[in-house]
Amino acid sequence: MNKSQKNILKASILVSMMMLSSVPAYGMHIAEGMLPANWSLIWSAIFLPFFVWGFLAIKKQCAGNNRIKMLLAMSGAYCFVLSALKMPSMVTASSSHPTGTGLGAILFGPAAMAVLGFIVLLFQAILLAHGGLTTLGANAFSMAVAGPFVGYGVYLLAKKCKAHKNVQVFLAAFVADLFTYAVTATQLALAFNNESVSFMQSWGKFMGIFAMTQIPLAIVEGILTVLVYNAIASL
Amino acid sequence: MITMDRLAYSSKIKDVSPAFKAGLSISALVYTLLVDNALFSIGIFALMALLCTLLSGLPMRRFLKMCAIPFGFLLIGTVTISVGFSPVPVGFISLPFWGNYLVITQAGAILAVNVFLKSMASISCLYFLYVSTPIGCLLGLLDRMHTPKLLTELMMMIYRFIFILIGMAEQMALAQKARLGNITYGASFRSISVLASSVFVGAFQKSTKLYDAMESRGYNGDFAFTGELAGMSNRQKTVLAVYELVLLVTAVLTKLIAG
Amino acid sequence: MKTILSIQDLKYTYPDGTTALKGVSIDIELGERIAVLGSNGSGKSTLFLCLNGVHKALSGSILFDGKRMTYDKKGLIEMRKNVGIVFQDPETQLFCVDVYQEVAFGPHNLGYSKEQVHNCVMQSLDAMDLMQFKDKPPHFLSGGQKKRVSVASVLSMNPQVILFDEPTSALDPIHAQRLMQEINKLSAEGITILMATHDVNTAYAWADRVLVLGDGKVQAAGTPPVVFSDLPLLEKTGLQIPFVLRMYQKLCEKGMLAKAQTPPRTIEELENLF
Amino acid sequence: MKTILSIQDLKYTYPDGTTALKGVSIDIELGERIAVLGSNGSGKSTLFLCLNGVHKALSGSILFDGKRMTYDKKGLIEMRKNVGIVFQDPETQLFCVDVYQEVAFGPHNLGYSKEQVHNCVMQSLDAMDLMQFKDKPPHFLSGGQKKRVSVASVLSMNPQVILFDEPTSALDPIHAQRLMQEINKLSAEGITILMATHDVNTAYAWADRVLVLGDGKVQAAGTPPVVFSDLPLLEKTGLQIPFVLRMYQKLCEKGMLAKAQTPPRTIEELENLF
Repeated sequence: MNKSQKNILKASILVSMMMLSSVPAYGMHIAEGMLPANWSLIWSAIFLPFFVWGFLAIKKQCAGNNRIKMLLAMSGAYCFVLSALKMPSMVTASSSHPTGTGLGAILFGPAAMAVLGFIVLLFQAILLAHGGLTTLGANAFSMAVAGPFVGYGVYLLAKKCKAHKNVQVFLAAFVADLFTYAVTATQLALAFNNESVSFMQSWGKFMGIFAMTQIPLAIVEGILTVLVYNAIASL
Repeated sequence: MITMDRLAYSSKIKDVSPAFKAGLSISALVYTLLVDNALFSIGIFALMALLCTLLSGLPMRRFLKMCAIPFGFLLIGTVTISVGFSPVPVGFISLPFWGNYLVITQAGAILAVNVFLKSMASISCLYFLYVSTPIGCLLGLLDRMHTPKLLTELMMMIYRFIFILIGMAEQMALAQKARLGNITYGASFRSISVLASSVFVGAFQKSTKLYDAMESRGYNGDFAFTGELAGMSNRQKTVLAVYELVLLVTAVLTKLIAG
Repeated sequence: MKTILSIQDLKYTYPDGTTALKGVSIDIELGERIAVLGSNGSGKSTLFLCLNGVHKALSGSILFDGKRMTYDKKGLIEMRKNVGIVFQDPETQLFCVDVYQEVAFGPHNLGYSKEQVHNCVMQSLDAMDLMQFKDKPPHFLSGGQKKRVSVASVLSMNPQVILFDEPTSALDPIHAQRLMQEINKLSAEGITILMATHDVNTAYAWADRVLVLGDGKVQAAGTPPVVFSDLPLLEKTGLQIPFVLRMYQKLCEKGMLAKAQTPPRTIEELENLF
Repeated sequence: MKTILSIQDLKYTYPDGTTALKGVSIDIELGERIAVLGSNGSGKSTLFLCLNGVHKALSGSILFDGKRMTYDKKGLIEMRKNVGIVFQDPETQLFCVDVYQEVAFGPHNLGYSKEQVHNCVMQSLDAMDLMQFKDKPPHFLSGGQKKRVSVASVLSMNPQVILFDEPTSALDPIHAQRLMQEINKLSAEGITILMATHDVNTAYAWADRVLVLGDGKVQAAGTPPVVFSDLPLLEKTGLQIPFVLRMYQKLCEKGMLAKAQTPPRTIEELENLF
């Protein structure tokens, strides 16, 4: 470990102290059946163009090169494993899942992530009962489109500003995480507001829950992503 | 990692037409969403519990255990939904909050319970599909439904690769544990970061070997679904038709009665 | 005897610059059992990948059944149909969703019809006693079962030559023995078999001919008693004398045993001489 | 003799319900060399993981140097410091960016100071002759080198007991022999060694005592000549008689050799009897 990594490690330990160990991590996937039918359809429709775009991009990449197809599949599997890794937590065995969307976007590009993220979400639903089919469109939009795109954008921006590599990567992962959660909160708030609870109030509720549980996690994931990225880059 | 796909292989109906099973599961899921009624949700949940246990042969205990997986985070989500804001204390519970009150009213509670039941019912629909249909058949069904080939190809490969990488990650996690890799929080953190990067490198090293293995058996870019899928018998078609009809009638009746 | 594979001055260099084969020549007869010996890095795996067309030889040629191998689409299909490889680690050989599809992958690539594919798969599953695992994904199988699936997946293409890369290395004795029986059954059916191994005792007992590779070249090729009696060769290539041969030679030397026509190959043959 | 590890009625069941250990009891003396035999699934790997505290035994107890093992933080540090495991597949045992950090991983987690860590690392690298690879990523080393790195990474924690899971399984004879020499060197320095292996010949020649596991239980434990002369046991557990012992017994039986005080353990010892 070099000095900067060491500092990051120290910081991460500090940050983890902030983690509210008593609050069980709120899954960032919207559970099956939670969204009303119309919102399920709307989010699927919003996700679709991104999916098609990613699909065409991948198809072009794979044309005439079978090895790339397999590497993409391996990347998808890696995203799944990354999202299933148990994050260390301060107390007991409670754990939560990093999203890995930021790292995925940096490594494989946001277009590929739209398709790979979709497949990963499908397998998470089938193999782990995380998320679901009717909420696949909504989850895919937040995790496979919004997070990676914004994360990747921040990464490019930070690159342009000549920020330190670690800062670039940290910001990409941190923002990708937060933005994913923010989109999820928005999706829930849009579905659950009425006369007595306005959209803004509802949004405030879901963001409040996320802020409590996910901001520390996003920081941890940001640091983790920097460590992983550096380890990969040094190989 | 214990994944749910293991259950399908001990199902009594694993060789039954996947289209039939998907029909039972998906249509119930769609009606659950459309009807959006607590009693209807409970009915679907009960129906799926029966299908899982009696038809597919899943032990009841196992089914309930599976239902507990999403229970926790569904609860937090639905409790959040139930919370409202009010300038005055109303409802069952009210907590002062920045000059206003966070309240749980009857309407809020009913909405939350509805969402919770609908969600559990939907999850049970998918569980029936998962515990009765091996992944190979599910992917075959997607292929049969004219899913773009590149997508099914990627899915088939990703499914297998997931387990190759999980196997590697689990072995590595054991080796780390054996050298005290999880003894402190800092150590765990370091361990998981080197593990994630190591799995990345391993994934790409393994991919070369796998590609050689594919090529040695004549891979030419065509990674098609080659399995056998059972078709629907006439009896199954009839059963499915009756099932759909019953669902439809029940759904319409529920809607009419509930207004 | 008919030559099934004729390898002439085969050279191969990896993209990273490592020269793995520096001119390998050998003729392989139809139905032969050949043990390929050599330390890690001696070129065994590279040779196997060349023989099946996965690696394109830099120079030299491979003749299958008298026909020179070509690297166009038709030639590659021919080669991969006729020469199958069972890799060392089944974990990185198996990539399909379930056993059936794994075994169907090869025949499907050969462009067979659905029925033909089905027949090929059923035959190989039956031969490898895997029928009950047909629908299972590879990750639910034990090491020995996975190994058998990888053999079945090659067998379903009906190859005339099968290359085994250390087939028993990760298996316990019971499963190793069982696999060797399956391999012998294939051999008895007329399939030519090349087996890379580190185990001189197995090589000595099993092979018709031993091919010793070292430093990308053929160091020796001949019947096991001849190759394993060549002490300077063994010294140079780091191979040990097979136990049975060593015992036999020692006993003869001490006059405790009369020299037999051919040296015994197994411990049972040796004991029968007593 | 001092008992370093005392295992009493150890039971372990995996989360998926498989019972891997059904009551294992054995005492291990300081400095012993124990070969652990048994087919795949007999519980060898599980036993090793229990002895190092990675798996928490369901019931029964493990005493290290007379002290009962506890699963609190201090107890775990004790256990994992004192008992090291060298896993079968170095590929999944090595995960760090370079060899130095790999070897430093254990000592670092023990909370040693920077200098202490450095000393531990340097000593182990030296012992395993790896100094020149210090800064290389483990992924790019050869199989034999990786194996040595995995031994060094355990050695750097200064364990009193090292458990080897099939150390030579993927190595060619030259590297296997070299590794066995390293293991013997550690043994000579007083480290207690348990080695899981499928190779009855190695077990017979090398071990002070052989532990046969089967079906999660101890099927036999004793000196190699005793265990390997127990034909019903060998039959039951699928083990073969070691070559040297079989030959010796046969020769004695035929009257070609006078019975020695103790049966020969290596081929050289056998030949010396002629």
